Amino acid sequence: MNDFLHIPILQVLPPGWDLGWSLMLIPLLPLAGFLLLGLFGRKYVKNSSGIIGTTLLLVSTALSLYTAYGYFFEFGKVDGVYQKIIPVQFTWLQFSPGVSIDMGIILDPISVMMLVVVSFISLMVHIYSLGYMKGEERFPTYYAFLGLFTFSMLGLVMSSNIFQLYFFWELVGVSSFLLIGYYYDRPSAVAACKKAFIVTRFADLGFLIGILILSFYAGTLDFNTLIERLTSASAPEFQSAITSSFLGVSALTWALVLVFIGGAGKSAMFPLHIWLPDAMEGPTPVSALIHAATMVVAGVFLVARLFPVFSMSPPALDIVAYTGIISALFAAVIACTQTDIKRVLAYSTMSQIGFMMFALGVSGQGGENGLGFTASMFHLFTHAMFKALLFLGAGAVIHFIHSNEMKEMGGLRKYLPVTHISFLIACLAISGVPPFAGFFSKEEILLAAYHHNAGIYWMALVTSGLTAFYMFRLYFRIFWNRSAIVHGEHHGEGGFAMMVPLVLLAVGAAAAGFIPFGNFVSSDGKRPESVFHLEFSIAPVAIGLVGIFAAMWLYKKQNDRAAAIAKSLNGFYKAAYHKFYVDELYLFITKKILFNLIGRPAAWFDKNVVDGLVIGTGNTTQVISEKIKGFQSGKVQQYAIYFLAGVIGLAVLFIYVWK
Amino acid sequence: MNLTLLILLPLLTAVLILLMRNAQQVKWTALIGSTLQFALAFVLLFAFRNERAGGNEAQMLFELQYNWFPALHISFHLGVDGISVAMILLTAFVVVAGVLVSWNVTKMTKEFYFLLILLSLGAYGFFMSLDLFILFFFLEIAVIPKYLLIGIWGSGNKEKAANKLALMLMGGSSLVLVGLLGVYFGSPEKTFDLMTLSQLNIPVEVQKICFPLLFVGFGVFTALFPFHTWVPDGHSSAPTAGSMFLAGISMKLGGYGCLRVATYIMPDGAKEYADIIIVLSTIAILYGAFATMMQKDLKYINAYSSVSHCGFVLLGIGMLTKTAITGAVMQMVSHGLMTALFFAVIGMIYERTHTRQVNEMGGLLKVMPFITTVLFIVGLCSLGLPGLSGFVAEMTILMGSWQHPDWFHRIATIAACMSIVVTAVYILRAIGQTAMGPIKAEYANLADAKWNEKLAAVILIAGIIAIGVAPFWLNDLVSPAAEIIMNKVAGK
Amino acid sequence: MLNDFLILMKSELVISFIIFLLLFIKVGTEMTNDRLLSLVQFLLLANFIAGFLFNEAGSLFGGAFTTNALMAFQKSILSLGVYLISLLFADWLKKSEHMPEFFMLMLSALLGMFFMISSGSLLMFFLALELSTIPVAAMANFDLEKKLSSEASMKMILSSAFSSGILLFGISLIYGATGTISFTEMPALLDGSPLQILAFVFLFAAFAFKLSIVPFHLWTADVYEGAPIAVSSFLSVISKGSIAFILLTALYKVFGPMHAVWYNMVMILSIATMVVGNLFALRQQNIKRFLAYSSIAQVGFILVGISSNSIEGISSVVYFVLIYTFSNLAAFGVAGVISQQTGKERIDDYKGLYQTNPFISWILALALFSLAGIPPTAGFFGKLFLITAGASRGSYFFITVAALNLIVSLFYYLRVIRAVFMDKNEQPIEKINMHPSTKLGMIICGAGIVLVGLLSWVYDYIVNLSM
Amino acid sequence: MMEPGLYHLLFISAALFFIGVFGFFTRRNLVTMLMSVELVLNSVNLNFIAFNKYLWPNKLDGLFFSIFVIAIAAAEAAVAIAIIINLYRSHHSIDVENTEELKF
Repeated sequence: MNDFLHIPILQVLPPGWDLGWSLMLIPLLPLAGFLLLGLFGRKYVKNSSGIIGTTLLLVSTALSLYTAYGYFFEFGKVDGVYQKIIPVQFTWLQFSPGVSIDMGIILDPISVMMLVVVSFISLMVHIYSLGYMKGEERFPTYYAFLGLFTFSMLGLVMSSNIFQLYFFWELVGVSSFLLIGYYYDRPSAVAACKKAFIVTRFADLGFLIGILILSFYAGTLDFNTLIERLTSASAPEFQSAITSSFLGVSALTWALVLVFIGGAGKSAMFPLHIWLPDAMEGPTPVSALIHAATMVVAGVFLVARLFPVFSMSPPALDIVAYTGIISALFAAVIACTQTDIKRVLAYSTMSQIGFMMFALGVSGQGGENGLGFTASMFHLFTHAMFKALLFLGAGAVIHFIHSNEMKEMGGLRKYLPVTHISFLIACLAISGVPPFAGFFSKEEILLAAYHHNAGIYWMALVTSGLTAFYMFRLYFRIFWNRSAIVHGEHHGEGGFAMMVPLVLLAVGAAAAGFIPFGNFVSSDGKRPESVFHLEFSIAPVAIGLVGIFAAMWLYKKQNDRAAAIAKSLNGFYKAAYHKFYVDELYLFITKKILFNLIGRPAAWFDKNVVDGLVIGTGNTTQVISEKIKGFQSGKVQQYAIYFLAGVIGLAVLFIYVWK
Repeated sequence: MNLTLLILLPLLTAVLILLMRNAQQVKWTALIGSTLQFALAFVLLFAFRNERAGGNEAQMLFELQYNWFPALHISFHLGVDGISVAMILLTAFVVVAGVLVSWNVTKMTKEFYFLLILLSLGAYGFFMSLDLFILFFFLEIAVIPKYLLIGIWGSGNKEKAANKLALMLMGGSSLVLVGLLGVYFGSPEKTFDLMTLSQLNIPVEVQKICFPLLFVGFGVFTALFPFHTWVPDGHSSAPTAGSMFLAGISMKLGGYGCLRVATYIMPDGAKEYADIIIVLSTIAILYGAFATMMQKDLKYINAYSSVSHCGFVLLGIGMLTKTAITGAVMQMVSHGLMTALFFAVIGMIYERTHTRQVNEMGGLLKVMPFITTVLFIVGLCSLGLPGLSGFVAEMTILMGSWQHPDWFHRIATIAACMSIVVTAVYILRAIGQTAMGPIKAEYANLADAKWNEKLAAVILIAGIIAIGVAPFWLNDLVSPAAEIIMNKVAGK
Repeated sequence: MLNDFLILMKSELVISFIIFLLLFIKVGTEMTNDRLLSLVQFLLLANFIAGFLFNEAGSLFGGAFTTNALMAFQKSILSLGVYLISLLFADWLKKSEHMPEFFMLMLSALLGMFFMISSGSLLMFFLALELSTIPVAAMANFDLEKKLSSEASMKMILSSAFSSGILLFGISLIYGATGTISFTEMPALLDGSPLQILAFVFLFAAFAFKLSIVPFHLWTADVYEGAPIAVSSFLSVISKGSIAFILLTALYKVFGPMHAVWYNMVMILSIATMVVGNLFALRQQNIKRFLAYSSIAQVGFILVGISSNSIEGISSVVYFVLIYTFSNLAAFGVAGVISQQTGKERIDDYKGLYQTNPFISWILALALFSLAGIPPTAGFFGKLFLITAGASRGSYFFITVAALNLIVSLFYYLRVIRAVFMDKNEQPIEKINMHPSTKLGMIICGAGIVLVGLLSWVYDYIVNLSM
Repeated sequence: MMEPGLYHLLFISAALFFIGVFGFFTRRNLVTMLMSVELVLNSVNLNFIAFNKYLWPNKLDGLFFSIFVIAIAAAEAAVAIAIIINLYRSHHSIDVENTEELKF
């Protein structure tokens, strides 16, 4: 009999680092916040609910930082290699011998890194929201949902079992659904949250089937065992997974591609990205947390988590790489045309995640080849900082202007100094201008691409140029361009609560690049020898600066150059402005095909054919009984005739026929 | 513990209800009675766990048996294994909730509660009986109360629906009857006793005739495609508690029968027809889901989605692996709780808005936060959100189905997976149009749930979450029993 | 000799005693209907109880009259039925000024049935049959001034005269073929030669006529509808029951050697009867006619049980007749009370009955559920055991048809239930005040319907008797 | 001259039987129909006697049976006539065609 209350704490940690319960507290505290505020928030602690949520998260952030310190500097490394440690694990649901969902916590470089990122960004957003969401009617609900999200995200990154990851994967999806739909009385928000959920759900279908295939061949759901079995060429599981194939593609590749589809859905990779821009309907801090820093990189994390297995299947890796680069370029182009500042940021997010993806795609396993992996994780880390910063900054602007539209804005630098500076830092960081964080991570990515695949490298280069361009287009349109029109009284930059995160994140965005990331996170846990070539980074920086100056030339002052250029490449511009009509395509498929060609006929068939048969039987019986009533004519003589007929009939039947 | 208590208690309650003077007394009697059932079910659960923990490995626990009609080898034989215990728990949950939500039934209150309790009596007896005759007896006891519940307290085109339901279910049970008699006379030893029959091996040609009879017969109860058409009409015109019992309990009678009677005593027949079952159930899953997408009436939505979800039950049974069968039972419990809750919520909304058309509602979240929150929870459960029961059950079934390496089963499984997406589509559509969006003026000042409704919802949600968060207790309960059935099928 | 005579024929003697008593009362005294009715009810009750005392097996008149425990039990079922009729239709009986005659006729018919049940030779059987038929024909005409009543009785007497002609022709052929009319000698002499089959068909047709098996059933509905409800109920329960019993003896004991022939015959006729009965019942509006067809369908089920040439066959048929007595009499009783008080006999008139008369509504519901074979009523067990017995011959087709007919029958029984419980009605039947004995009768029926099934010893008792 | 054998008698009785049946089917007058039934019964009597005389001369069952049949026939006729008279009271006719209200 399994017992819920007894959770085995595996004693793999050195004395003094017996982290079992404290590790479990990291996700459980936000969950507690969710339950507390969700059940009682509305009635009892309406106004203090923000404080409660934030404090709880503060504790778990502290715990995760403590854990990170412990892992990276004290016990994580055993003779030069970072170990995969599973301090906590218990069987949650046993399917069949060996195959079971185990709820556990895994400590390895990426999970610990994600632990820090998630809890830190989430904390920032919590604090920020204290100011930003003040006076909202559903304030407690908001913090409850934030807690739920943080819980599921932390659980996701610490998962030790692929099904456990799927478990939290879905929870993350639903909490994102709830937060996008936070302003539930706006039809646009409702549409957006449904869209986000259904699209990711559709992608998760791939993930699920992928899991089924992996579990079938590996005979386990536990990450370590699974990776072990599917990476050692000698293992029988690996052999069967490689040899058995469908449509000429090996089962392993199928599984990985399907899993990747799931990841692509969450990470808004082309062509499953359509939900991300709409997701901006949610409150801006939420966009910062979920749709910029943490949840959307879950796909990257998933690939990284299974990376050793991916590295056994080059085709799968190529798909990852090309999906990544295409999304990056595609999104960057669209971003240049959007006028809703949050949508611009959304597309830039998509583009940056594209960078991370193809970085993984071009990476190899271990040593020098592992550069892409490290780079991708590094970029994930830095991107979390500056993209969160950008969104929070945008939030401050929106808070000030009460609009998302660029044309409402301009010349805000004197009204919002802090926001202005931090926003500028973030822009520089994302454009890869040294010495800001983005520079270092992007360099590594480009380097990895350069070594692996020239085509991808050049596309990436163009993309980074575009990145610089649209970011500074955004920057100048908001803070320069024209003198601000500020109608009526305005409440400065929002309170202290909103400033603190901006500053902290600005520091992060500026300085995070100097972390020797490779020492900590690498594909095989070993420390790779440093791979930093200054001469290589000239081209990227140059193209970045070109982008920046182009933006300045077009947007620093009010002028019609931009409009003129837009007109000159009219068709392409319109297409880009309409996001290349992908949404319309999806709409066509769902509405026309799914509903009209499948749903409606099914309903009709059920109503008329299947049910019709049932009704028909009843009616036929009635009709027959009506038809045969003449049999009972009321004439006693006819009765007698039937009588005799019966007698004779029986006699004949049994004497002559039925011997 | 003595299993007859679970039959005597409802009986006593029913009699007391008939003796009561006024509606108030009736309600409280019913509530107390059903609460006692609830308690009793938990007593049973813990007694069962203790026995097992104490190393009692007997297949059936708490057996009791006395000859009822010795001339026909009919004995009143009760006993429970993990599956039965799970189903009994489910029944207890649904009964209490059903009694609570129908608190403000004013028309013929006494008769209403009498019939409800009678229904629960039938369900308990069915899940405990180890003799095919009394199994059939209890199965049919549960039919007529439904007819009356729908016909008297129902809404819409109730007479037609009630008739259709009663006749189709009776049709099902008459097939069951023929199948039972076939088994009785076909088996080497004339007996209705389930345990004995499971020991004897029934000749294959008999199984080939009787298995389909029994399976289809029970299948009608659990909405086996294409015998599911009573489901939408019946559910939509039944009173709230009626729908809850119908979908929550009586559809499970069928699934239980398919598993315990058809599959268990006739494994060869099961193997013979497994592929057909899989095809039908896969059709039901997808087809039900797509049909749901088109519905506008909340009750129809839930009814068709029940067709789809019960398809999972039959799929799990048809897959004939231990995991899948465990999943099927879990799905029965999960779907029972979930759909009962769903109907309860629909009832609450209907009482306030007086419409069930989703496109006539909107923004109810503003005025009735509790009810809509429950609606969210049940919706998410129905689309298989982790942490709620639906996820556990469906994943178990899928994992079990995937254990077959051949393409036929693979395709069926993938098709079943797809339904999860479609489910998301229609559930979100329903929730979005009902709870979210701008609120209509006429709904602007509706009241939220009352104590009884809250209590009912909380009870059912507790069940759902208990399974969703800690599925292993249910798994430990069910999978040994499922293993026994599978061993029989595997011929061990 | 005299002792045997007194013991073995005691029930017949009791009945004849009551008949003569009534005769004397009629001619001699001026007793009011009320007291007379209660007296008769008492006597019938006494007769019913006496049916269980000092039963011995034996035979008289050189085997022409035989009796044993089973036959005694069958007789007591019939006397129970008569007793219930005397209770249920008290109001109607009180009103009619010819009540003693009515009882005399009914009892002489009953006497005929007793003799028929224990008849040991075709001669005795024939006499008893006529004795049980002719008075009923007279009873059918008891509403002297009603046109329908006399039409009904005319149809009955003529058809039964015709059928007895057929019967006699069959008997004569049997006699010709075997040279005996005694049940004990006959089986040895039967070899299934065409002549015997022909004779058997003629004989069987007469049974079928009385039992209203399709296609010999056509008189049934008309007579039930035309005759007073008390008579219809007597016809549908008592006389059907008695014929079912004697048919058991005839088929199993006398024509046992020809089982191969009559099994198929019974199977065909049973299917035809169930189907036709159900199909006709679907349409009916008049409750009496409705019950007539439903009872035809029930006979179809009885045939299912009879078709199995076995102990289960006997016991299940006897058991079913017992249950059927309770159920059908309850239904007829309710119909009788209502038509007696309001003159309403259409099913549509029953709409909203539950609002005004919950008690008789529940009784009616119980009766109909029992007829439809819904648990926990006894009818469920009765039907199930019949079908079980029939299934022992292993004809899936036969059993499936029977089972499917259960659904159709459920459909039209539910029509009445729906009318009573669900349908709205502006002026439902007003509150009905019943004669206490009627109420008593209904309670007895209800109790019987519920208990006879659940108390399994009843069935065991019957099984032991039929061994 | 030959004396008539069993088969002659059986032929006659069969003829009587069918004449009776035919009459019962075709005549419209109730009393006539009753008479046709009597014909049937008489054919039966003839059968009994014939069988008794030719096949089982040492058993008297046939003879007695025919006597009883005659008696019963009388009783039956009596009741039937009474019913017909009563019918005449209400219908003012004894034509079978007028008594077809009960049907379907």
